[in-house]
Amino acid sequence: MNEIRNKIIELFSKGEIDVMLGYREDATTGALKAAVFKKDDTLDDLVFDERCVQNLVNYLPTLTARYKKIGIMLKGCDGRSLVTQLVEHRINKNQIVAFSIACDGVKVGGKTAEKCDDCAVNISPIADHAFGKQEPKKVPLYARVREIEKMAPAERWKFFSEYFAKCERCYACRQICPSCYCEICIADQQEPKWIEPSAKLSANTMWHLIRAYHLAGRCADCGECERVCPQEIPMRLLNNALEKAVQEMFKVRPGTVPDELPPLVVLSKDDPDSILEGRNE
Amino acid sequence: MQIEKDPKILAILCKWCSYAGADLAGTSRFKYPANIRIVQVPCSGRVDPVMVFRAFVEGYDGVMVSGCHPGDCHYGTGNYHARRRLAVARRLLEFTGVHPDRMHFTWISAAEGKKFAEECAEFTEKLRNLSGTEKTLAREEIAT
Amino acid sequence: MATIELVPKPATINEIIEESRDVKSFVLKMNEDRAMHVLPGQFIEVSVQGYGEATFAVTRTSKDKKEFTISVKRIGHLTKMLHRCAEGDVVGVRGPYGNSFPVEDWKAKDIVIIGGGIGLAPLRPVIDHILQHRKNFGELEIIFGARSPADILYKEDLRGWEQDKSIVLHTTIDVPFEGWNGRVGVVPVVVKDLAVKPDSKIALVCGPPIMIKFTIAALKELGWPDNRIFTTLEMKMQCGIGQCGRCNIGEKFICKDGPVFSLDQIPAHAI
Amino acid sequence: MNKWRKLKTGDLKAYLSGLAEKWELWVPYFNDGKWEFGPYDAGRDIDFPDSIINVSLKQLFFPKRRSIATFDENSSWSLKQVMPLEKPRIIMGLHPCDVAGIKYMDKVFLDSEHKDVLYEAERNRTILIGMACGKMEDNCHCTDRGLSPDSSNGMDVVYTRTTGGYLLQSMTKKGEPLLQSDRLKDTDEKPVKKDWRRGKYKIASPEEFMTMYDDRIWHDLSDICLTCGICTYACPTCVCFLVADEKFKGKGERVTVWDSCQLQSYSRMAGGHDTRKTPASRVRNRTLDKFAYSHLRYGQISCTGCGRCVLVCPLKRSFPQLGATVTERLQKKKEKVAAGKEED
Repeated sequence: MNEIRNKIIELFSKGEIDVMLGYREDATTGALKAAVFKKDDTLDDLVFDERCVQNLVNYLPTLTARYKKIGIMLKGCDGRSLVTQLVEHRINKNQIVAFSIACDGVKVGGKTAEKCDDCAVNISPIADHAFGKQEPKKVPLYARVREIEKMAPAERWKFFSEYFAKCERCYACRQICPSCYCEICIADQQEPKWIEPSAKLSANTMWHLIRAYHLAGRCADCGECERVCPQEIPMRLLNNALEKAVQEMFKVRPGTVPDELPPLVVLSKDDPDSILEGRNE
Repeated sequence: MQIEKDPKILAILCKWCSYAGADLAGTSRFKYPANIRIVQVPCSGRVDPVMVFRAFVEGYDGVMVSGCHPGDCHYGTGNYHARRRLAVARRLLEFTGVHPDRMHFTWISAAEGKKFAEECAEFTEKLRNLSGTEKTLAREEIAT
Repeated sequence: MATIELVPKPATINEIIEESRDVKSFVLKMNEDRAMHVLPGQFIEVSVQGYGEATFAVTRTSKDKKEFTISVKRIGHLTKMLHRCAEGDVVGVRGPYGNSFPVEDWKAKDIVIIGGGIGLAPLRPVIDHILQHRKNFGELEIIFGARSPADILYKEDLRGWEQDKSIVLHTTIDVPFEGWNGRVGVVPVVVKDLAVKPDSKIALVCGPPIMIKFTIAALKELGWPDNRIFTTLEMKMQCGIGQCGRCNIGEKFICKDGPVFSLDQIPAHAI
Repeated sequence: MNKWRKLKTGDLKAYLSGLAEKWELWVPYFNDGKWEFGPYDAGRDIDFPDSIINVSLKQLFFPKRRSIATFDENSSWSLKQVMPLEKPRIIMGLHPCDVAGIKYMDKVFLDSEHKDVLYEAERNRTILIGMACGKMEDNCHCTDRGLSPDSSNGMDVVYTRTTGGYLLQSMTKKGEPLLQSDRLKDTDEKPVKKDWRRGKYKIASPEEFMTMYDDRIWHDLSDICLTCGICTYACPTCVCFLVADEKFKGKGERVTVWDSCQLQSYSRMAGGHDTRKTPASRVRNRTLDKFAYSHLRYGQISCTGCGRCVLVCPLKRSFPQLGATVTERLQKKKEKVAAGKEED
């Protein structure tokens, strides 16, 4: 940790960063919260351990408006998330100083987060300053998605519809996601009203389908949407299913290759027509 | 002709090719089931998967989207975008529980009236022996 | 059986008046044939079945209080549906809600009414009230601003007010248009040019939020005290009965404690 | 004051089944790590949470989606209002902070010129059996909001755990018939009075909070808040709602739906004008509503100190802590003014 602190102090003194986006342990509540460290703040309560779950990339657009140079601490999945934001020109790289810190899994509610079980990218693809080395885990990707794919369609619908029915439409999944940044979200549009405002099964189904679809090929699998959901709806399942589909069809894993355009933005003349028939196994 | 039992199909057809194909099927007296509701869009690239999701949530038994063959889209690249979008939308719908046979994405040119009629009949057949096995994305009845 | 206040009652559109290219006035009458006692400044909630509900100030009521008029500018989802309605269609109405302009305490006072575009709609009932009890009030000065000649509302009323000797009328448009030889300039500027002196007058201001903000600033520059500047705020309202919490300015609800406020009743930061 | 009556743990099931015959009984259940309320089912084992649970009881009185009228889509006007429910029911296992939340909702929906008839029907048909808390969770601070974990105001019957069973006491006429069951024995055993932790989240008076409107602190406080709606949906006194029409296959319904002042679409108007565009203005609006506006409107601040908003906040941004931080800043500003220095 001190190695990181010294680097931050060094960059502050050289004026290479105006603020540092990291995690701080709240003195009174003991909870670990995202925090913006300014030049003369003490860095003793700056923390990086398995409690640092939140993806900080979502704060960058507002901070880049207020400050010129921002340092940010990045786990592997956060780094992927930063790549997606850069390639979509939401922030520009020369305002960002990326601290890539090797991460060996974070804890949610006391146990290791699911996303860390099948994490194959434990350091950020973009790093101005790297700490700790990459330990590539040979991990079977999308294990839970394959389980669900084995079920019959009616079973899958029963599985998902029970969760969709519980959704309260508090939109925490939208607010926490760095890639969900539309000025007027489709859920707030009146004309045409694709999604009705009330929290019932049909409107919730529309919301979750559209949220997952709009992130297809853009989601960096930081898992925040599933973590923040008060009803514990398995949104990562939907995101991973689409990430697996995009991987199989267009050989792209979002956020792993800097400057690689999201697949649904580009077009290619030689996509096989067979992709229109779906998985049909 | 008893519509209620037949599966309800929404067909979103691109104006330049598939809609013209459907017209041709009509004018040359090819028979195809009447329970198909056709929506005309300027190009298959205009088809936003939100429409497909909403169709299933509203209770359609099947959704068919058809545009010009890749390469001769009136606007050049509309169907290339559509191919990617509909492929991803299909994987999402299948994953959440819509039976694969309920979606039919195809290319039909303005000259292929016969092909349009055949594909609609075949699609209806597939849906008919499907109905009852499971519900589409159920939209609960509103309690009166 | 107790009635649910949020459920509107049916009312028929008796007449539709094209006021301008995007504003129509609808003359409504309740189907269950009861009088609607609406005070100047009060509003009602009008719904189109299947599309929702919105807030509209009542801009005129008939002598027998059975018919009441609202002016609707086509700007959103619900107003577009209203503009598609024809005469004889049925819409939902509930209300009237909110307080009203305290016309009773303005006896013998001089009144200045400043309206911007559709903002003249909630002020017109005050003008009607003054004209019906003309001798109870002093001078009446009306400043009405519109974006362009095509956006001028209530053309016959304006003609009537022009001929009325006891009214000083100023009509202005924001930017010059050929074929318009009247006054040109946005309302706040016009108020400054006319240098409307406060002495013991009452000012009423209503219009788009930006117009209210700068007109009030102009009046303050001319020395108007807060307690003699009145405005009616029509922020986003939903229930109209002070329960849905949406239209709050600080601790006040616009639908229950307003929509008419004198400036000293509203926290300064709100405007 | 009525006497306390004792119910042995062994007789709990029989007593509840007795109640369930005449009333629709709602009790708390613990499944997969969370407490939820559900209709009584003799098959499942019954236990009561000693302290705060995630779900506030707002849903049972003011559902997140409540139909107020139905209509036929093809007619031009056929809105017919919905009949309020009348079936008598009991809700058992509420805690003092939940009941305080319901009392605040009474002020919003019942102490108004246009009473909310549906809400009133739900309140009239419900008998509240409240449970005194056994312990205070670390976010609990009802003692700082003029309440206490063993207060019983607003409850029809209060009960608390004791050795070998439960002590029950009826507080209102509505609650009396519930204690007639022969499973209960009179006892002069009294629940032991505990002194509860105080002073964790002290807040200033509503009038002082109002002076903080233009303070710069709101930007710093809101910089890590992502303004989702979780804290408002979990809060027992947040009852903002929107009204919407929904149609399906010719049948339409006008519904009231929960809404949250934290979401961007809450105060966005047709034509694009938005009175609370920035997250700071939304965080300020909710904080002042809880600690100041509610007092000026209804004479009672609308925070019952349950701490549920801290439980559900994904960023662990503690709302009561935010109230305390604003109060500290108020103190500092007062000292500065008192010491004659100019405010920063």
